[in-house]
Amino acid sequence: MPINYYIFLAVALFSIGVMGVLTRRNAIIVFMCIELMLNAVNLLLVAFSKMHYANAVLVNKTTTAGADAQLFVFFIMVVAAAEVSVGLAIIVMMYRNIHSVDINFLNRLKH
Amino acid sequence: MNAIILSAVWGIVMMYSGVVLKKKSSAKYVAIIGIVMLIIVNWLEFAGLSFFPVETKGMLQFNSFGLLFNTVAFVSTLIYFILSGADMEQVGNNVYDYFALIFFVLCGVAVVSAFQSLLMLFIGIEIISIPLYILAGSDKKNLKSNEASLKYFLMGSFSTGLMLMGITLIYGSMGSFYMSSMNIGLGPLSPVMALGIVLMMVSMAFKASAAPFHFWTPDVYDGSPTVFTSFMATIVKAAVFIAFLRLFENAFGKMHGQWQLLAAIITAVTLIIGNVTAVFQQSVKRMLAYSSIAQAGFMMLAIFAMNGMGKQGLILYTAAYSLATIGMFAVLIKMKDYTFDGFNGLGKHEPVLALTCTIFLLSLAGIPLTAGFFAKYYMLVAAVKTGQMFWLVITGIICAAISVYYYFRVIQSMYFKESPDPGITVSKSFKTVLVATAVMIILLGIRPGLLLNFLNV
Amino acid sequence: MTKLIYLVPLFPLIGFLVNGLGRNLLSKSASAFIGSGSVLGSFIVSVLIFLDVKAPGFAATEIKLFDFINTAKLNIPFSFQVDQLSSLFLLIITGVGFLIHLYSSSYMKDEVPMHYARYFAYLNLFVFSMLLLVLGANYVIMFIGWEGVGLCSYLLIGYWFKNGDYNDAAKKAFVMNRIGDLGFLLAVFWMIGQFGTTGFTAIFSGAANTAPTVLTGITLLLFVGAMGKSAQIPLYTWLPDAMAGPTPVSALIHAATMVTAGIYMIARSNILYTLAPVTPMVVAIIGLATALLAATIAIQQNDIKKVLAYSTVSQLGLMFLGLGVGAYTGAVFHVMTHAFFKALLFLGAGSVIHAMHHEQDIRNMGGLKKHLPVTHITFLIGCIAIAGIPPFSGFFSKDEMLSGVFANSPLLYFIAAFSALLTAFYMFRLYALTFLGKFRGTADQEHHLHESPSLMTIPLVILAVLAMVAGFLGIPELFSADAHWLSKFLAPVFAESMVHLQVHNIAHSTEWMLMGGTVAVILVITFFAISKFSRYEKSDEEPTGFARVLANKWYVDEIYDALINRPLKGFSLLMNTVVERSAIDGLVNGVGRFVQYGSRQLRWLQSGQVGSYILIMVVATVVFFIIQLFGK
Amino acid sequence: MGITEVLFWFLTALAILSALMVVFSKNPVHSVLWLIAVFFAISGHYIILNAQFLAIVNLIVYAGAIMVLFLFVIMLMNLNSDTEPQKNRWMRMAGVVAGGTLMLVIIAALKDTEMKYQVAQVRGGNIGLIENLGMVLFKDYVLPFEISSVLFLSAMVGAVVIGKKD
Amino acid sequence: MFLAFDNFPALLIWLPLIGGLICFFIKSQQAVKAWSLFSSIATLVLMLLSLLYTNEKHYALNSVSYVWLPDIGSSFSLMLDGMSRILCLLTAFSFPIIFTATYNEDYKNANSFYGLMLLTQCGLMGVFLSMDALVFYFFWELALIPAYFLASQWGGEKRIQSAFKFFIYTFAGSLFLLIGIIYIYLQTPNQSFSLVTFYNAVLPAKDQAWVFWFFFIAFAIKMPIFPFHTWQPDVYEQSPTAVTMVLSGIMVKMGVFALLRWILVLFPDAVRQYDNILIGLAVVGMLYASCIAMVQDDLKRLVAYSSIAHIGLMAAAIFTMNEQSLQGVMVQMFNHGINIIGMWIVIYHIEKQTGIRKISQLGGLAQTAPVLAIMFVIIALANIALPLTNAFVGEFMMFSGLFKFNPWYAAAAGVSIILAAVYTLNMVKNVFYGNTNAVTSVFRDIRTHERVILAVIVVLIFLVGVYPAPMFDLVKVTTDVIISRVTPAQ
Repeated sequence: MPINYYIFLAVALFSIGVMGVLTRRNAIIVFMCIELMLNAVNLLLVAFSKMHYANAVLVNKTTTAGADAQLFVFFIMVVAAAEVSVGLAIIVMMYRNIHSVDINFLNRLKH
Repeated sequence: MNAIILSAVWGIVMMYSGVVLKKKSSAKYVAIIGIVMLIIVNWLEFAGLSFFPVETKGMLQFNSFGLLFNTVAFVSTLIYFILSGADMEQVGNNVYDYFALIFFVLCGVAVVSAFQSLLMLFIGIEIISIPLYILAGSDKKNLKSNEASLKYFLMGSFSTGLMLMGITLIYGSMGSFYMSSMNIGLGPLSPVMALGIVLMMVSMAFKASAAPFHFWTPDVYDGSPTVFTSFMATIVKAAVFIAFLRLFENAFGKMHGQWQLLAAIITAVTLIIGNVTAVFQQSVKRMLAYSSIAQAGFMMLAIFAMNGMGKQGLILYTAAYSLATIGMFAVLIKMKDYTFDGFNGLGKHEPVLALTCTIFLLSLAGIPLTAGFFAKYYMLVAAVKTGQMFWLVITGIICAAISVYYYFRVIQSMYFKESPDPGITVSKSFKTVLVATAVMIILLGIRPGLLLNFLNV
Repeated sequence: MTKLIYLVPLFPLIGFLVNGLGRNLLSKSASAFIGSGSVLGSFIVSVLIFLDVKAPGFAATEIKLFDFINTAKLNIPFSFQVDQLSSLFLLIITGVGFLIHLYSSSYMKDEVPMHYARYFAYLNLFVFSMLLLVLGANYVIMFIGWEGVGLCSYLLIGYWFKNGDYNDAAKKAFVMNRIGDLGFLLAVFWMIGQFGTTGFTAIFSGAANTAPTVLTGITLLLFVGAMGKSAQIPLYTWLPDAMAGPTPVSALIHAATMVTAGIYMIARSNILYTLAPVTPMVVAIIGLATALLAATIAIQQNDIKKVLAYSTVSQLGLMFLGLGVGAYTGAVFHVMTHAFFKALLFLGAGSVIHAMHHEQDIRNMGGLKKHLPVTHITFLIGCIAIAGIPPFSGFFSKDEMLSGVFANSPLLYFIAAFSALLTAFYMFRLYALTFLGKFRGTADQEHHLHESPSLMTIPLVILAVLAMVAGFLGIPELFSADAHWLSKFLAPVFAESMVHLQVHNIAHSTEWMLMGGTVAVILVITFFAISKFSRYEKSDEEPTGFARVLANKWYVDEIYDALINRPLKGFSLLMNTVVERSAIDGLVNGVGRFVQYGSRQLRWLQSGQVGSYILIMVVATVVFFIIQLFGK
Repeated sequence: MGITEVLFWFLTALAILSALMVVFSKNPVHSVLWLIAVFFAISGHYIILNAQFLAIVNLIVYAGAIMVLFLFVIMLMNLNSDTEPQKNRWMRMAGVVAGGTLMLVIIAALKDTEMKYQVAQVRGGNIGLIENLGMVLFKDYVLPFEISSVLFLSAMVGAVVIGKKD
Repeated sequence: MFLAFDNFPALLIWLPLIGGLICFFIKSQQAVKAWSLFSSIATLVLMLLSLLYTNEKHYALNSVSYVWLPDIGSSFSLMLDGMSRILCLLTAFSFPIIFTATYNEDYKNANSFYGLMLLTQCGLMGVFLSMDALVFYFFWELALIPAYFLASQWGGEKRIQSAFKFFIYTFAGSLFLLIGIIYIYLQTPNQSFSLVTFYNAVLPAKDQAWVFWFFFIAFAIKMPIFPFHTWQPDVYEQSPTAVTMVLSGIMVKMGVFALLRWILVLFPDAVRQYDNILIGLAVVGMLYASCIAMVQDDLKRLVAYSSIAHIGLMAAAIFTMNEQSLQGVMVQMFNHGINIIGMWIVIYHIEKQTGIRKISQLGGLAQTAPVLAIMFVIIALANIALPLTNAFVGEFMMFSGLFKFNPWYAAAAGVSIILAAVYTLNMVKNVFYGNTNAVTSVFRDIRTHERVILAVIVVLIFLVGVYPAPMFDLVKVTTDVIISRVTPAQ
């Protein structure tokens, strides 16, 4: 597959994630959109990984080029998981206090 | 490596000592022991004695720059613990956990001051960020704290997304995460690489609270419990700048000309927004938040200039800025009223506090004989030395003049306005450490070499 | 003896210091003694020096005391010039000065000791400054004296400092003098630039090799200085106002000495003026205009001192006319005779005022002849002298100047002669109103009329004698060939100029005719004035028509006020309130306010909404992309 | 067009459609479900790219663990479309425009790059296999692996600190 | 650098510094007054002593250079040359005068007041002595900070705002200076801040032009030159008079001094390029300030504006860059300091007793306080440069230089000396002459120590006025150095 396809797909997903972050007020959905952005990144990384592998393997049959990107994806997932645990804890804490997950509801800090 | 491991271990020690030691007030002492050890082992590594011969596979590299910064960060943390450690007990029941989280952050600090691979940068930044989300929200019943935490978290995650996109694009272009393998060529950038660099710059600017990605800063600093604001605004921010510099020097240093304009724009906008907005603030805490943005603008000059002068200056700047801001926050925590008027008459009732505060503020404003002067001096020299974009230097000095306005408002309140005794009680040791900090600032202001001579660049 | 020249100014300086510092300790007689004695000391030294100078074979010498300003490129020594001109002036200053000191010791006796001592301190300081002025061997030292006399004039006019008007008069005198001084100063700078020095000798010897335009500039600027000091148009208005000071002061400063400083200066710089193409004409015309203007004003004045003041202005104008036409000796001669008779007139007026209990309006006087016999006689002598009636001194000096004028331009001569006629008219008007007719004052005043004490009358008598005989120092060629002593005495000073001046000799017959004609007309006018004003009756009628214009001094003060003072003040107020506060400071504060405004506006960006924060971040990122990718 | 292409386009369409639905569904629960669909689509892509390990991990970690967590939280809070807060129209418009511009700019920038003719290898290449990745992970990437434990630890502590009732 | 106790320049800095720091620890008001007076007199004695060691044989005693920041090429080097001698003498002389003149004033927190005063003195000395740009900048700021505190903490009602404006204004200016210094520093071949290296740094004309303006702004604000002067009247009005004396007597000389020490020798081409603008500005400022002074009713503001006019003349004279005016300026810096301090002492005394500074509300003081009146008149006359007073020689030389540069400037500037006479005499008239009123009729004359102080000033006025030659000798070498620098190479 031409790498451009993957780039466009990932960028599209990433932008949709950004759009979601910008248009939604529900903290959980916003957070989910961020996860969507991360997934777009992951996809692109894997695609790049295979691209570089494809280039490298022409020279060296036993190359591990590209493995690093896939491991990076792995780490991203790790971090995402950790972030989710903290993030959801924060959202739940907020919900306990104000019974809402509206990000605009808490608006004391400004100017 | 010493510091990374010890700080992680000591984080765990803190957690468990919470179980063993029931008294809240003991936490501070355990933490102080830890940080002192951290300083020592870091120093030993500086001296060439590494306890853990871990093969990093080129992921980390401990050079004098990073280690010196670690020292600055750890010493600042020590002062922070002594001055404000006890105030953490006010925030909630989990004081041991707070300390543990701070040690984890320090682990992250040590990682980002030594990273050689974008992966380590990413992990390090996340290790720093995640505990901070929690610390920001640690005052659970306080809606402001909640809000700060949520905002910080959402925006932080978003910027992580941007950073990952940047890393991915860079990887796509370069096929590696190692900085050493990117720093090539002077020719025009490929669009992929260019976008990657922009995204890296945006996300680092976000973490460093540089405008226009700074919006979380005032709200989060204002909403978080003041003790943690102090930590976030100083050591963490300094570490982010070190990472910023490290990244752009080692990874993109040879393409300096390609992104210098963007760095200049960010610097200028940060300076203007930080300084100008701080002028109108009514709360000292919020003013300090904006001031941290303003100071970030000056530190950005080092990124913009990207030369030896800027590098040395950044270390000095972080030291000067951290010490002064920690001191300011330590005093601020003791105040009952965070507005400017809350400081009225402090010069009369608490002369030592007022005097040290004055020194901190003078340092922040960059008045000679304080470390802040040389910090700014190095930044300006670095910027002038580039010989380009002189308007940025002019913006810098105009903003430095504006900054005097809001820093001196505090001094005015303390010395020239009257108010009944606010009844602040501070211990002798608090004052002693405060004075010691002030003395350090002045010593650095007379001889910046005391710090910079350790840097063998 | 010339080596001791420094003693001449030193004595009054010591007198000033002792009287000034010890004014609370000294008794009145002690102050008077110190004050007068110091001037007497100077006078004696002056006489000795004069004898030295008069001796044949004397050459002008410069005596250096110390370095005043000594830089690599400019050296101004504090040095004195001893020659014929300065020694003559020394005599006049110390001599007349001494008499006036003597007179003052009686005239001011009503003052409390402290102020009495202050008065003498000022007088001494004045004499000191005046001596510096005439002794200075360069223009800077001359300038020191020049400003010094201005200062003393200021101090003495405002001597009665409680009175606001007197202070205003003092201030006016000082400021007007300062305007002139600026001209003087600029001339000095020009000379420094041109000659690299301010010393007389060097400058005068270099004058011949200097571009005429430069000389014109320098001399005109110097003349501006003279206008201020010697009360010439347009800077003369301070002198009549200066009559606010004690009368002996008027006699000393505003008649005999200080106001002649301008004459001295031009006489001293005669070679510059001779060589400058335009200046002499300017000097002559301004002098003549001043003479005429002041004379017309004097006709309608009723204050005894004001009349004398305008008369002084007028006489000074004549002297400048003389200088302008190159009659340097004549001008200096007139300075000397004028010093005698004008001091005499002022002191006489002082005596009258003294007797009248500080009444100065001549309409309230009359018939004082019998009450004040000595004053009357001496005053009359003064009037005759000033009117130019032979054989009194004024005749000789004035005649010498006027014949010089005639030689230069008959037209100027006739105008000058006209003003000389006016002099006779107003002087005898003054005389008649004061001494003749019947007393028009209050009964109380009449009761107290008395002749002044001898300390006052003795100077009057001495001066009267001098006023009568001084003219014989300068007997014109007409009467006796080679009898002009003064001319011979001063010849070395003006020798250089005489080479350059084309002296037109007038035929003796013409001279006789002019002289005779003038004297005859003067006599007629004198008798007319006496006869008219000895029958004067007091009336409340305000003068009308032209007389009113004259009575109001041609409205010059009002014109100055409207043209200079008020616009300047208005301008300043405008600057203070509008430009300073609103424009400049407003700009400075505006910057501050702009920052504050910016702060208030910028903080709206901080809306508190995560959504908008992220939106801005995204937009900024997009913008950065665009800059990075397409910006170059 | 071979099966790979068909699959590719199908998964692409699915991913984008589902992603849009995540953003635009009113009901949070639906959003979660659509997001899971996205994850499945992405996992499909991984499989096409022969990144088997990641495909599985993606499903387990994301679709399995994380999304279930989300679902729990949403259900715990009893969020549905009625309680869903709505941004005002201008803000939403601005969000869409900004996101769209971002995409356009990136695509405009990247459509004509030097890697235009490069391909990502599909259906082949063995680096995505667990064996190979494991070798690299535990040989070269052991340090980040260890350090990420600190991250987990702090997340754990944090979650406890935040979640625990005082 | 701390061991530099073996020569004059170092001692002149350390003595006030130590004296000032000790002040902070003295609790009793009387003791702190006595101590600060003693300390300042010690400095004066030291300064006078140093005047005995002026020839080249004593070079080592009058210059010092200690390693400070070798990495960035800055050394702590100080030197007492002719010009700095004049100004250090002024500084050393003024402080005892000020302390004595205001000895009866009771300040709240007297120890900080006197401590800050002495710290200001230290900063001023440093500015005048430093031969290293960074050291110079340090002291430049260090003189400002205590002055700011002094002006804000003690003084009139609006003191906080006015002092703050002053501070920000001058600080902003000095930041430009810093950039200028940094720029030149980077052009020096061996990256050094030393003045000598700066002299030798070759700046292209284009750079000179803008770096010059950077330096100029800083100094212009400090002096202040029209139109950067608006902070000054407010600060002078609001500050306690002792502080005003320091500000107007010495601190404004920092700017003048800096023009001579730095601008002329570093940017002769730029000065030559802009001389008409600069001198024009200065002359306009003189006239402008004189006009405004004429309509002031407040004594302090009047003197403030008169000071602006005088400083304008100095600035104009400096930019003519000829020998006469430079020498005039150097001498005049001292004279102006002495005179204006004398003016302030008198005004201080009037305000202290009556609480009034409005000229229109005073009058007749000559009757109740003749000694004060005489002193004041002498000082006022010196202020308008009457011959035989000190200011005359300075102004004479300056005008002479200005005339040499362009007669029209001299003439225009000369108008301001006429205006100076107008407002000064107005002030004298309305304050001292005329009749007394309810307030002024109970005025008491000055006491012995005040008489002595004013007498010292008056004696100095005449001493320098009559025999200024030693002053000119003192500054001769410095002038030659500057002139040789600014004269374009043939």
